[in-house]
Amino acid sequence: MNFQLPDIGPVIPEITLTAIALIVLLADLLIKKKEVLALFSIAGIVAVAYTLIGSSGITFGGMFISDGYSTFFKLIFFVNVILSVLISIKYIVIEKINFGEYYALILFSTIGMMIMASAADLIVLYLGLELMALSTYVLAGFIRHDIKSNEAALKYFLLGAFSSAFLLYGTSMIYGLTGTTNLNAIALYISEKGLTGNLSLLLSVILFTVAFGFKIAAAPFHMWAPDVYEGAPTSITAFMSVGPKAAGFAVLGRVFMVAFASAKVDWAAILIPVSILTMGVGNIVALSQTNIKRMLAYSSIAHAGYALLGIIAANNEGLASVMNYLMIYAFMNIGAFAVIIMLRSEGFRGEDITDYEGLAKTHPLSAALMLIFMFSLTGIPPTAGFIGKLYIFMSAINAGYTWLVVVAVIFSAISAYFYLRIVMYMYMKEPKEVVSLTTSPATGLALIVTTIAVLVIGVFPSFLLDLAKAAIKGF
Amino acid sequence: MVPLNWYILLSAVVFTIGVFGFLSRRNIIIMFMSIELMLNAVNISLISFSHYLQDMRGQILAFFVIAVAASEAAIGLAIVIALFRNKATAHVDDIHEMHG
Amino acid sequence: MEQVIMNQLSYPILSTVIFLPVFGALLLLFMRRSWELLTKWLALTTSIATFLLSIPLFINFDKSTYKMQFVERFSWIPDWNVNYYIGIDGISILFVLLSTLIAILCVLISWNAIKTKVKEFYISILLTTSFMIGVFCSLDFFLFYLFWEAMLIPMFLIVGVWGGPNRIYAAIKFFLFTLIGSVLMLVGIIVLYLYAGKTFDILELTTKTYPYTMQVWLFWAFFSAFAVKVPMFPVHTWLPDAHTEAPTAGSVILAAILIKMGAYGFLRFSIPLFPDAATAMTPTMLTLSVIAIIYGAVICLAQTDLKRLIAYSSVSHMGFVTLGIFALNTQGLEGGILQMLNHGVVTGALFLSVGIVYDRTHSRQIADYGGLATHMPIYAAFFMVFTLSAIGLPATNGFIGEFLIILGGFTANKLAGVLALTGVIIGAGYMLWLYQKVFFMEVNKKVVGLPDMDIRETIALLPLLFLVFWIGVYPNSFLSFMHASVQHLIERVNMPGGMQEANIAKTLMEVVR
Amino acid sequence: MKYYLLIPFLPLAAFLINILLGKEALRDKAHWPSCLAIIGSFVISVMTLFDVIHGKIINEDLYTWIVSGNFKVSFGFLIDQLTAVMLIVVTGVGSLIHIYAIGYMHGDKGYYRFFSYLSLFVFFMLMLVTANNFLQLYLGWEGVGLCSYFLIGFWFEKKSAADAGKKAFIVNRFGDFGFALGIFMIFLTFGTLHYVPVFAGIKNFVGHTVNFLGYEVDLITLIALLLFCGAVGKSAQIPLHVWLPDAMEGPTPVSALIHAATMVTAGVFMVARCNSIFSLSPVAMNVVAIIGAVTSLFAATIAVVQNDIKRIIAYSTLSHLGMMFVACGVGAYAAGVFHLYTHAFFKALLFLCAGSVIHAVHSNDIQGMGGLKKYMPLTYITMFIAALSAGGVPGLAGFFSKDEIIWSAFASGTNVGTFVWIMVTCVAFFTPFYSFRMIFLTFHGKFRGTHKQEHHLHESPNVMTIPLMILAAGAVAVGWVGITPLLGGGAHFTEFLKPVVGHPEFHGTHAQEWGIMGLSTTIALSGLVIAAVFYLVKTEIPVRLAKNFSSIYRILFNKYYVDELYSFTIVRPTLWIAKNILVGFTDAKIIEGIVNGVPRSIGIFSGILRKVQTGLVHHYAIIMAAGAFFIIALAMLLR
Amino acid sequence: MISQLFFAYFAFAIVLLSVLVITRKNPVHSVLWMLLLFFHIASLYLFLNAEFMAAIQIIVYAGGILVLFLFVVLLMNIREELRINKFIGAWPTGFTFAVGLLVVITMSVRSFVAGPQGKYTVDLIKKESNIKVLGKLLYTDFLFPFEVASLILLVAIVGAIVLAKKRVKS
Repeated sequence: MNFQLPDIGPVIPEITLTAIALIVLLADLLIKKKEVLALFSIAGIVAVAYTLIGSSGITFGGMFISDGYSTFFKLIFFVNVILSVLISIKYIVIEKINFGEYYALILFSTIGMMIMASAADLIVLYLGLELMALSTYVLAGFIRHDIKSNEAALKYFLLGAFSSAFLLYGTSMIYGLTGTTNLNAIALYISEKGLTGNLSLLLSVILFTVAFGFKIAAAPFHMWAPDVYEGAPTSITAFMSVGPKAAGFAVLGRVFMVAFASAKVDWAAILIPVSILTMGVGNIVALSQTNIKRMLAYSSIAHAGYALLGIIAANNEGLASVMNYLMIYAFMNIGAFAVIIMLRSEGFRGEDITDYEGLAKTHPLSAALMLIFMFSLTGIPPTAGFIGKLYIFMSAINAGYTWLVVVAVIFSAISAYFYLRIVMYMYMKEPKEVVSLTTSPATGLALIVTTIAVLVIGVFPSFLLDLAKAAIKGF
Repeated sequence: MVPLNWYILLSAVVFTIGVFGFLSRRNIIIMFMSIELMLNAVNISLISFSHYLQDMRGQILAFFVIAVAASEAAIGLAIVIALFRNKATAHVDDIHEMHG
Repeated sequence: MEQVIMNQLSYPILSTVIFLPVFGALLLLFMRRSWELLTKWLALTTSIATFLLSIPLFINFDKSTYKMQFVERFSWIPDWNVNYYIGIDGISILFVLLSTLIAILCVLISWNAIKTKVKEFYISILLTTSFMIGVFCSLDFFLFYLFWEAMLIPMFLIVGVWGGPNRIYAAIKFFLFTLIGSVLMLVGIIVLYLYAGKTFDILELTTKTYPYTMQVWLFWAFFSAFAVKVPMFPVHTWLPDAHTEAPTAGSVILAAILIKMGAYGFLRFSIPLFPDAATAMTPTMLTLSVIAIIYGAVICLAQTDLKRLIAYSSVSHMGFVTLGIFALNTQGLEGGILQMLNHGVVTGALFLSVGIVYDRTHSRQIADYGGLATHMPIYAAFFMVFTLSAIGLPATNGFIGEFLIILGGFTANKLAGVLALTGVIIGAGYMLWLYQKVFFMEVNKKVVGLPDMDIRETIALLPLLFLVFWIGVYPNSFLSFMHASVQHLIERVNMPGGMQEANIAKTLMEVVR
Repeated sequence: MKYYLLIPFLPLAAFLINILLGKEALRDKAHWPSCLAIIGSFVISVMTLFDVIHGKIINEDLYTWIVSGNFKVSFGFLIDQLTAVMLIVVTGVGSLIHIYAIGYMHGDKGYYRFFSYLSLFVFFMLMLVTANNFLQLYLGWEGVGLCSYFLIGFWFEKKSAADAGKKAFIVNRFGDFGFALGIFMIFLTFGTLHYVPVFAGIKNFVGHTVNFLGYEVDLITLIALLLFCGAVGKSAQIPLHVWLPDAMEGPTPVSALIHAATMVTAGVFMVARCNSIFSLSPVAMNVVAIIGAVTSLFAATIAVVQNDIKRIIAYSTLSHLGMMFVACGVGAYAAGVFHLYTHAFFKALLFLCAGSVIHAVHSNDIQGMGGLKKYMPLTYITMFIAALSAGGVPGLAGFFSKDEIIWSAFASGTNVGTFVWIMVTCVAFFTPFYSFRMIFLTFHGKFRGTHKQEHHLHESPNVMTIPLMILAAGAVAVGWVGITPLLGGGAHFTEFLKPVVGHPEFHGTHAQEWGIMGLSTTIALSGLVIAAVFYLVKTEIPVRLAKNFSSIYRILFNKYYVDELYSFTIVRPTLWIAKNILVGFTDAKIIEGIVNGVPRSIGIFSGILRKVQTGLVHHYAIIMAAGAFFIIALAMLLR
Repeated sequence: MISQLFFAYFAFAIVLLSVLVITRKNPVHSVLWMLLLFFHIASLYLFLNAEFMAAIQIIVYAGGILVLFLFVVLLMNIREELRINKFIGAWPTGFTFAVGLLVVITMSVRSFVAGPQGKYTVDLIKKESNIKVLGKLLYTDFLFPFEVASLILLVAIVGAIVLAKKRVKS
């Protein structure tokens, strides 16, 4: 019997990262100072990022593809994981969850995301998704002694499992229809058998929408997000608000654009109401939030809504805009969380937005940074947020969805209110009690990176756009 | 020879029973079981497909599903236990610290 | 032949003027809270330097051509074909100068008024200045929108942080109002960009023709942004709040420059981009303008708050501006542009003046004043001059502007002219009423023994006084800047088709080259 | 050599000097710049007058003021016969009043302010008369209005003064409303605002009609009437006369200069200047004549019962201005200007005398005076002369001008002409009546004021009395330049102005002219006599009359309630609308309602929507399932 | 014919058992019913000649997962469980939508057309046993997912330990 090892070139990043994760897992037993693990993980990530170069190719019988698209998303995941780890280091000490598994799980989850981004086969996709999801469930519930954290984990887990059941059902449908799980093969079969418009195909598309919609927190599958974001450890909230969302978009983009390419019209039609609903719910409910993590949860829902426009555009430009958007979102959102995390100190949650009263007076610098992130999230130039939105809107309008964009901009104008509210609390109110910030070099570094990124991308977005364009080429 | 559609129908029914269980049972364990039901429904369809299409992927996927189901069960139950330590209830609707 | 005249000077003058304030703001960032005086002086020097640097524009400007001058152009975001593309023509130059001037006055007038977060305040002022100048210079839609929106941030802070009791409401109202307007414009811009083959180049866009329905849609999209800024009649209510609550400098910037951007937008974009739509919309626009004129004027009669009254008078005066602009004839347009300048000078001056007494009494209630002329004669004299200019007395700048505007309006539509004139009558009514209540009659105890203006305040007002008469007696030195550009604009409106081929050919030539 | 430029710019210089240095440096010497300036302008005016007499008409542009497209207007000067006359009046009478003011305003804390305003006024007035285009005319027009605003409200601590000033300005704005429209129409018609081309071109537009606000109207009539609106406002004719009596709040020299001699006559000047426009529109002419006549009689009747010495004179001014318009209305512009010219002297004199009286008594109420002639003989005599002149007693200045007006009214031969002739003839009775009522109540009988007042009654200082005497001489003599041929005069004045204003053709015989003259003279004298009887001999009659005809008396005393009428029909409604409709309703309710309502409702909606987030996993799951269900159902329906 | 009867029985049994599973008040009963259910499903797999799947269905599910469930079930207070209402208040809504889903799914699968025939015919699988084929595939074509699955299990272990171990005072 013939048995030759498949070309593992494209998978090297994943393998390396797995190795690192395992090392972290083991080293945890020996090393007392968990910061070391954090730094090691970061170094590892950087190394992995290095191995990404030239790792392009298809392997494992077309199940795993490493192309520009996946690479770009992997970059997003790396940015996400590095920044999250940076802001975690001090925080998890305060939360008394300073265990090595924390970092290991973050890395595993990242591996899951990477696999999702590279999945060219529904089986791999499913497994990657589960890998990511399971690790994230655990991370969400990592503060075992905190009921909120438990609750977050439970809700996330239950609904996550529920949604992945839908994903599986959809997968089985597709499998039944096409006799394969390979995305390209599916596409090929659908187009040559003219299955487009077949109701059961549509059904499976919708079931995928449900599953992916859950991951990217698109209404009406977003319900988990606010609770989980609020309950999970803040660092993990930051991590979740970017990573799984990006991964979700990665698979959404790949599956819909590749496998269901011929059904573009249908799934675009399905996604339009979803995106409107998402923007609406996200922005409107955010208005009446008093817990900032919760507010950012809704805001991230809203942002998923904007990003969906890029998918709806259903062309490479659209995808590029989505990728670009998610990268920017990673920076600005985690930046915001970095500030939030600084307010958390022994015996002070610092999650209520009234805790920000007069921050500009007590801590002008952090206030200024928060201001930048808030305006960036609103999408006011010259911040990165504007570039992201602009690109999305451009591609959507180019694809002929002007009216949809009008809806989007109206919502983003509404969104300005709750972002401004934070600024307003920081700058236009007098401090109630003196809030002490728990700063650390790592958090500082994270803040510097994010701020610079937000401003530089805001003014000189070219390199990012080039990157996205290049990444999407030959998709 | 049993037509394939019967299997599909069966899986659909079981799936929705699972859905119903998940949507309406308070007891957390039973919700887990409902999820397992849904997964089994999927497995049924997968395996029937793989039989009728004379292709192994279905079974392989089902195999992975079972693996994942196991892990999910483990994680889920671990979460439940962690929760139990803070709030001794088996009823999900008692758990709504966070809302709004 | 070239579309524009590149910058002939040895240095990139416009960029310098735009970014010098930013540079100053950056320096301010490194000031300690304790170094207040240094902070102030740094801010002042920066603004003065900016002004001085903008003088060469005035001198070296070639009035004989409508073309953009002092143009600088670099590729910026090649992926979107965005360029860093700035230049000024006869329409924008005056506002650049006005902005640089006003900046100085704002710094001066805030010298003692601002006591908290001093550093942040001057940073905001400087940033606002540079963004405003940027708006007037941008020849690239992306750049334009960048400045246009960015300016909201410092302005929002100025109103919200250093404003009056109801400042937060005012600030947020201002921000959201403007934002909603401008995001719709953003959509319009993108549509334009895509339709015109992915270019943000304003000049190039203004040489193309667009299908009529598209023109109308886009006209309204842009209208939503500009009308809010102007502000035109139904969307004016942010203005009284913002003006009233903002600190003096804030009100001055708002009144003098920020709300000019709306009118400027009409001139620079709405009309040349969508000439057919603009022509078709003229009746609507004239109606709105006239409503604004009369509504704003009459509503002033019922005000009890100094700043609020002046704010509403701005609504009325900007009504004149839009009236002139949409008269779409030379007198109207030039009058409109000049009136924008005048309103900047006069309303700016009025807010400065109000600020001067506000610093002394900390009251904006008209009822708290009276007989000021007895105690502050010099101040009274200054205020009188600005009042007269505001009511359009000949030999002051206000007259020239209003006269030309109404002449243009009258030419375009007699009724509009007549109604606008009634605005002038009422204008005299409320301004003199205000003046009487504040300066005449027996002295109110609250103002007994107030010191008259000091040197700093006098210096802050003098240039504006000077301008009032300069423009009033020899307006040509300003009108002459506009002639070419306005003529060009009118040609564009009247025969879009005609210019088309020529320009398309031109662009083709450039492509080939 | 543009020496004539000095005429307006000397006073301007004086103004600047005073306003800049007056407060600190000059203080009580603040009158020097102003007086020197105006006297200088007077001298130069005389020179220019001679130039003009020698046929040197000046019309040149100083510099281009405004250029905008085809609209082009310059700062320029036109000095022809009409202007020359006005220059003499303004600077001549002006100088005297300046000198008088030195005494009158002595010790006022706003001394320098007063003189700077005065100079500024003179400047604008001169700009007005020397303008060679409508816009510059408008400049002067508004400028003098402004100065009158300043000067009326000179004692601004007094609410009444401040109000009066504001009223004057705003009422004038109403007139200028029309005036400006007229200017626009002229520009639309001629494409220029310069006199010469306009007056030259106007005859090409006879019979042209234009659509104005939906009405087809005769172009020239429209222009003429619009311009006349301005005149009505400036010269305080019905219905815009209300500001002038209140304007008496200002210092008396101001009343003399602005509200008698010069500014208020600007309207007449403008109509005369635009005679070539008016003459081509019979309608407009009639309107002018009738409004003039009505105002004239209307004011005269009011004057009869007033007790404020200055108000009496103010109403008489109205009345005389009315007469001037009558003259213009019947085409006798020269007569109008002639009356303007004589009126300047005797009316200024009347005011100054009144001023001198007030200076002594510190009160305006003639009921509180009497028997002053033994305290202030000079004032008495001069005022008497002035009254005679105003009353049209033969031989004095007023007589000739008034007679010419009455005659030209009669001789115009039209119905309107006859109508206005009757009116004016009635006025001829009232004028001497109220003038002498005032004289007698003030100077004759015994003093009715308090002892404190009586204690320091005194003749005014020379600086005040000398101008009085000079003016008195004027009031007697200035008329002699215009004696009609009938009385062996050369009517030099009319002849002089002919090149500018032309001459109406009269339909009337010498006999008629004699008759008319006789009639008006007798009427005038009778008025004088009756006044004498009422207020010297049988002083109880007026009281009884007032009692018997109390209603009429009250109407007259309250000036026909015009002020009240305006206040109820215009002022209050506007304010009410402003307060209750615009602020209270449109802004607060409708617009703000939407502006705040939408966000608020979104907020409420948000509050509702967040209730959906119950925190129960089941509900979340149900919503997910529902979402899936609905999407599938939707997709199936769309199939 | 026979096979169809068999199928009919199993289908009926499976549906019935699933309903029982989710409707029992007592979790223990549910678990036991589920055990039975799994046996049925397993035997259904046998019909679809997936012996290996049938086997692991029994081993993993019945032997592993269910036991796990039982352990947890024993943590909770059954008596209280029996006392209180087993459904949430909104169960009718849930029911409606579950049924709705069933309806729309069945309606849409009516247009189902089976995919292409693969090469793993029954007798081919018969020739070398099902498990062998499966194994081959898992270690060749599906090596990657297989590895990923291993990671998942690892994460499960780690996670379970992290979450469930006694609290450490850090």
